[in-house]
Amino acid sequence: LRFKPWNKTAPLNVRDVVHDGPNTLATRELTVGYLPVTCHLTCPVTDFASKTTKSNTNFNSRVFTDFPTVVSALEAKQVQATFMIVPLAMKLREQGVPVKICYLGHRDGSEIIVAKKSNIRSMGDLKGKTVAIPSLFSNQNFVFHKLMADYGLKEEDIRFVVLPPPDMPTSLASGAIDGYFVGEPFCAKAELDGYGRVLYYARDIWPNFISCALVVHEDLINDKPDVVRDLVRGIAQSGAWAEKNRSEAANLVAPYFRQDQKVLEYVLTSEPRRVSYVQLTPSEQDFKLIQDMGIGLGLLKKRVPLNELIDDRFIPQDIEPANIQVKR
Amino acid sequence: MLAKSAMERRLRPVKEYLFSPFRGIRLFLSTKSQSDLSNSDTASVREISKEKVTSRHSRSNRSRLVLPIIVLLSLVILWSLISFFNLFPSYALPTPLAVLKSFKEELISGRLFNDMIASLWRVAVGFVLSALLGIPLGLWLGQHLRAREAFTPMLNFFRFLSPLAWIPFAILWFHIGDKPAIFLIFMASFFPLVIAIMSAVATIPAIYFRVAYDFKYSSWETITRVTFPAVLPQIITSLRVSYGIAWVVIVAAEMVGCQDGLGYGIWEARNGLRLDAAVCYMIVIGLLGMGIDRLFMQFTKMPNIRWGYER
Amino acid sequence: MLAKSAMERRLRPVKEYLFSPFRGIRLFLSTKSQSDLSNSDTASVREISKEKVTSRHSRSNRSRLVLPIIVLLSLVILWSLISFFNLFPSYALPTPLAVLKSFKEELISGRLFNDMIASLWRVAVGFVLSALLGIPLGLWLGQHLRAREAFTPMLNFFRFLSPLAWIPFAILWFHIGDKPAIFLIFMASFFPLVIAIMSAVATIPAIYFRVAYDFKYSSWETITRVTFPAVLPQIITSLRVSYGIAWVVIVAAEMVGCQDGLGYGIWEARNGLRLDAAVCYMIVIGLLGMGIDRLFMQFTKMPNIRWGYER
Amino acid sequence: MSDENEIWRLTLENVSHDYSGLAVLRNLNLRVKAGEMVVIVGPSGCGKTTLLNLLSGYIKPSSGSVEIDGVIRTVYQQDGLFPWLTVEQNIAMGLRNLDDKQKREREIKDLVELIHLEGFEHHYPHQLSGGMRQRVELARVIAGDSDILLMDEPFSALDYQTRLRMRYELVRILKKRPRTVVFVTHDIEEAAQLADKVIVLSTRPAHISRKLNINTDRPRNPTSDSVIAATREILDVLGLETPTGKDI
Amino acid sequence: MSDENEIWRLTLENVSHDYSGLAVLRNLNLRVKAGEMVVIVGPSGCGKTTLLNLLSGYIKPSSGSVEIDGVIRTVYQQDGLFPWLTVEQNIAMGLRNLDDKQKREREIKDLVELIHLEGFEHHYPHQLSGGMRQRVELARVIAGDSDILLMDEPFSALDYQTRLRMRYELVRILKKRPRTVVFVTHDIEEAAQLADKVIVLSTRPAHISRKLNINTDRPRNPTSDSVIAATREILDVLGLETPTGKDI
Ligand SMILES: Nc1ncnc2c1ncn2[C@@H]1O[C@H](COP(=O)(O)OP(=O)(O)OP(=O)(O)O)[C@@H](O)[C@H]1O
Ligand SMILES: Nc1ncnc2c1ncn2[C@@H]1O[C@H](COP(=O)(O)OP(=O)(O)OP(=O)(O)O)[C@@H](O)[C@H]1O
Ligand SMILES: [Mg+2]
Ligand SMILES: [Mg+2]
Repeated sequence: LRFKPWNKTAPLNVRDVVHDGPNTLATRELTVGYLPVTCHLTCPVTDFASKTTKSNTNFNSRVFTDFPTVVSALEAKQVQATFMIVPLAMKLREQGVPVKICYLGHRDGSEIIVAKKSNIRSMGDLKGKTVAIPSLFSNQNFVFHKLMADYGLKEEDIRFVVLPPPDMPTSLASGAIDGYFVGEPFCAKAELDGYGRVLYYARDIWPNFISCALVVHEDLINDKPDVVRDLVRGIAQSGAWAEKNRSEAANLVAPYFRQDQKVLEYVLTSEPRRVSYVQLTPSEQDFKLIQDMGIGLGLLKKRVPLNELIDDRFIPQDIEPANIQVKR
Repeated sequence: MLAKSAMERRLRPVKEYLFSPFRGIRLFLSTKSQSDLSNSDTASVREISKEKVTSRHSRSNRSRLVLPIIVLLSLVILWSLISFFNLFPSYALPTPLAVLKSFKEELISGRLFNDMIASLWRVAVGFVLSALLGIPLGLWLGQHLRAREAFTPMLNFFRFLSPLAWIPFAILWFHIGDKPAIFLIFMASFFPLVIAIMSAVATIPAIYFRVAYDFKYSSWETITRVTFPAVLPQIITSLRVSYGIAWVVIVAAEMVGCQDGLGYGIWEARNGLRLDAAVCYMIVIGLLGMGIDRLFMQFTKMPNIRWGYER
Repeated sequence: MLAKSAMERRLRPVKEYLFSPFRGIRLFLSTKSQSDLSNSDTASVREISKEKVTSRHSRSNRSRLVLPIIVLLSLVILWSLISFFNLFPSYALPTPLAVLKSFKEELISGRLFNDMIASLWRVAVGFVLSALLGIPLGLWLGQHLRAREAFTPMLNFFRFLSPLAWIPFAILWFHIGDKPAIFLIFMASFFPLVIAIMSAVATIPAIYFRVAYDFKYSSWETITRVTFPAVLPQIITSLRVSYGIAWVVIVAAEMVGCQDGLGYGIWEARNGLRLDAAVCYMIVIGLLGMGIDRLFMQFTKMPNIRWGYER
Repeated sequence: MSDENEIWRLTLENVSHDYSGLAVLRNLNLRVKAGEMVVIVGPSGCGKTTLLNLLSGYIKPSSGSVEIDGVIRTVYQQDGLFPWLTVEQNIAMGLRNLDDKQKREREIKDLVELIHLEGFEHHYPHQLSGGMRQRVELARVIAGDSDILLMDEPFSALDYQTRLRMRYELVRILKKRPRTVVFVTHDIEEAAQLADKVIVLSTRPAHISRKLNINTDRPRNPTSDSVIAATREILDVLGLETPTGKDI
Repeated sequence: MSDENEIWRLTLENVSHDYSGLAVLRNLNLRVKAGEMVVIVGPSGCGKTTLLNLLSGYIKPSSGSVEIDGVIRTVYQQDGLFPWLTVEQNIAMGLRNLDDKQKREREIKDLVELIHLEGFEHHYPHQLSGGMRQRVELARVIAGDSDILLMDEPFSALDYQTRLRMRYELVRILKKRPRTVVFVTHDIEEAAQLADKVIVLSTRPAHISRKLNINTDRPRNPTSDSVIAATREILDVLGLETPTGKDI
């Protein structure tokens, strides 16, 4: 459809420049959706890996701006695999969109951030404050409510606002909100700019916190199980690589995310508790907890059988780090 | 959340025009009606007023209403048929029934009403602000050639900036909630308004100023008693256009941490994967937009404005 | 003082859009210039053309350019001062230098160019589509009173729907990438265009149709040789307005899974927490918008269109 | 002209016209000879334009019969030139039936010369003065195969001196290219200067209150005796000799 | 009037005017007596409007002196009524200096009666016919303390019969409320019907080619001998007796 005169002359997208070119061995292709957040870091890494290492499938990562758009794209089967917040995937399933969670994207990777100068030291201090969450259907929202219950806070003790993650640091800086709970790198940004401070790491409140998972349309699973297998393996291996080569990973995804490499590097290297890309096998136990909370909040209406939602058949037995070389 | 009395006060005018739908749309963007073959310059007044009366009543109001309703009904029927025969899956196009159901739901919960008030309030404030600043600025620029030349590029530049692009600044400068939404609505409607009023002033027949000079109007009198009434019909038209922009922008404006409003309703519906609710909100937005547009048209009937649409 | 402004006002229309960069703005929404004090009906042609020539050259081009540049420069200086004295923290307002740097960066990587082409392409396709469908529809509706009455409410309803609200449908119906973006641009620009052209047609002096009848024009000839050229000046104006909308909408339109484009650039900059890049993209969007607007103004110089802006 | 004596270009017999209840014309009888110049005057709103519309066949009379023999073209009071066409293209509208391109071009050249507008062929109407525009309109309706010209206050938008000149112009052009003309005007002097026959209409519902033949040669000086005499008579019929403002 | 004989309302001495190089008026000398009606005719573009602007003090002459004695009001060719004001409010513009509200209202009532527009006080200009609008303009400039009326082709946009009536109207109103009038027109018949003194201007750069006194009483019939004679003379001075279309 598009007239692209510049393809021949101008240098290509930075995203393409770091590639060594398409993997000539690959016979299949798949587009995977993601948002430019570190929870989805393995997606562009897999994209990169599939093109620079030997694999049977070429993975193209497609960046989106928000989850509702991702959902629409998934419903329209424009992407058949994508990273997505887990409760939203449950909601989708509940509404009869045949999606399955085949793998996780990461563990942890979220923090509750409060203003640096504020004297909020614990959950209890948040009483009467305004806190931003990325979406009602985010695990952050669920976990936050669990935490409130733990601290004996009532629903009306905290004022919640839904904000697009990129707007959270600015809102905190301007004093519009007192804190927020969201995935990286939107937490690190506030820290680096000097007005935010970590109140809790996600793993402090919820060990092995999950926010996003790899969601795959059932049609793809039925039609091309091999591709899905390749995808899950690719992500697992990318995760293993990123876990070990954190600085390189930051370097690699910066052009994909079009983000400041410094911020990403800070996220990945400053504090190992921030995020991890191993142990990504989804467990029914974790999901049941999430589901319980969703139903408790009234956001999920019915219990989707978890064995229908989770499909862990594609997870490889042993995961080796992907063989990725990043040129400096 | 909003004072009830204020709410009621705001609602009354809306009710008035809800029942006399969509006439006068023909005036949109066109201030002068066509000249016709007969030269009525010399016709006596009795004739003129009689002609006007007849033309006003020459076609029954009812037929004016029937046609649009038929069109709307056939749209709804088409929609029903499409969803009945499942041409699109229901997640791609909610059925009219589902939309109706969610409409009922929102109505009963009182949320829809609350959202309407919230949006109307934001649009009203943003729009009134841009009118309060834009009209005097437009009048001033229209009368000063140099200033006009100096500022039009700037005004034009800002006209092309999407409110979405302003969002980060809106948050930084105005935090979250009503204020940034109002700011975004202001940014979207202010520049087109100033440009339109400025152009309108530049087309005022010079003779009016000449007459004002003859009758020794002071420069303040000239502005308030000549320039302003002379462009009033075009100001109304410009206000309608810029109000239209303000209303369209409500969805973008309510992205920034609003907890209610019709635009927020659409975001929430999308986030909650409720396309039926989204459609319900779209319909409400469209109808309300149309309705308020009709309110503006009431102004064009005021005798000291109407001349601009008659000659 | 009045004498001078009256004279200037009289001289404006012709001069205004020949040389200066942004002047056609006065034409925005107004197609007829004012009548003036002197009755030039009977002036001989030599006089008329002489007057036109002199008025064209009466103010130097340079002064026309200098003022806007001064305004723009002072804006930039103000901005620099604000960031120099740290009135806002740098995360709240990127410095001009940072913006310049990111501009250079985007330029060198070729991404900015790529984004410009992508956005221009989408806007062009969406806009051309809405022109191709909107102009005939507007002409048709303008000439048929009943149809106009029947469809205006519907057109007006859709006019008020934000492209953001259409996004889910755009994706469901047109998938992701260029097509839904084009659809959104189309939806935003189509309805105002149809309404504007429709109103323009309704104001064509009846005499032209009478003459066409006298000279036995067929109905097809009447549409192509009378209706169309008669509203062409207003079509150009309407196209400018609706192009303006299309261009503003680019940011919303490129939310739908586009991988390039200026609007996408803004989203990416926001997601990437790069306010400097966002500002850089905003500036490019504003400037390109202005530039293309000027292109449209070139049409108004075509001799068989210009009459609509002269009399 | 005398040998065409018996050709009746336009014939109105017992014509009446109503606009949905508004009686406008009552029992008009009128015959226009080929080559004749008939001028119609009457109070405003009496139905002069309606009469022309009946003559051109644009509307049908409520009762009575209208017979037309020839191709009819009309000059209107308002500017009827298409502003998006040049002088040449506007004139060419009258030559639409001429297929021969060369012939058409020669004809256009002739007409432009006739109206003294050489050099303005490619100008647009808005670049011309009012008198020039009216001359182009004349050329347009005279072009080609037209037989009958209907003119509805063609000069009333011009100023007096231009109007005076345009009357002479019309006479001159019609000398070169004779046509049957029915001319409506408010200007009694104009009627007296131009007409072979003046038809004075009464107020609405209008009948013919007077038919007046003027037999002097054209062009006529506005202060010549025959013009003054005719003017006086028409003013008298219309009751305008010492009018009061009451019914303006 | 005779006892005001020696009051000169307007005095032009050796006045010349140029517009940035374009010589328009050359060495005009003119004195207008109180109560006199001076009509200025001349070819179009010769500088008649410029002359009025000089008389009203709106522009300063390039050389020479202009003296004005009294309050000046102008009626323009185009509709100068404010369309956003009613008839009454438009007329009240001329009474801005009258502080006494009751007096003002009585005066307005008088003026409305004078122009025969009772019942239309609250109509807006666009609801009136052309002739009615011009009468309102007359009332507006005559109202209050005005001494001198300048009229720049005030009736040229009207049709002939209305024009004819408006001339009588003007005469009648001026009988009731005498004013000094300088009246510009293209219409020679009009000049001859109205003027105490006709000033004929030449083509640009304009000087006065003829001053012509007409001493008959007003109102004058357009076909009366004095009017015809004056018309003939002016036509002669302007070279319009047998004009050709060449220079329209
Ligand atoms: N199409 C129409 N429908 C109804 N009434 C009409 C129509 N055209 C004209 N009339 C009325 O018929 C009467 C005669 O109109 P017409 O235009 O023929 O008069 P006229 O003599 O040409 O007037 P004028 O001197 O103003 O040109 C007027 O009262 C007018 O209002
Ligand atoms: N403000 C102005 N600046 C420059 N030239 C002007 C100005 N006003 C008038 N002129 C020129 O001066 C000449 C005389 O103009 P003026 O309007 O006085 O003539 P006029 O006799 O009133 O013409 P008309 O018969 O068309 O009303 C014309 O050539 C005109 O173009
Ligand atoms: Mg008529
Ligand atoms: Mg003049």
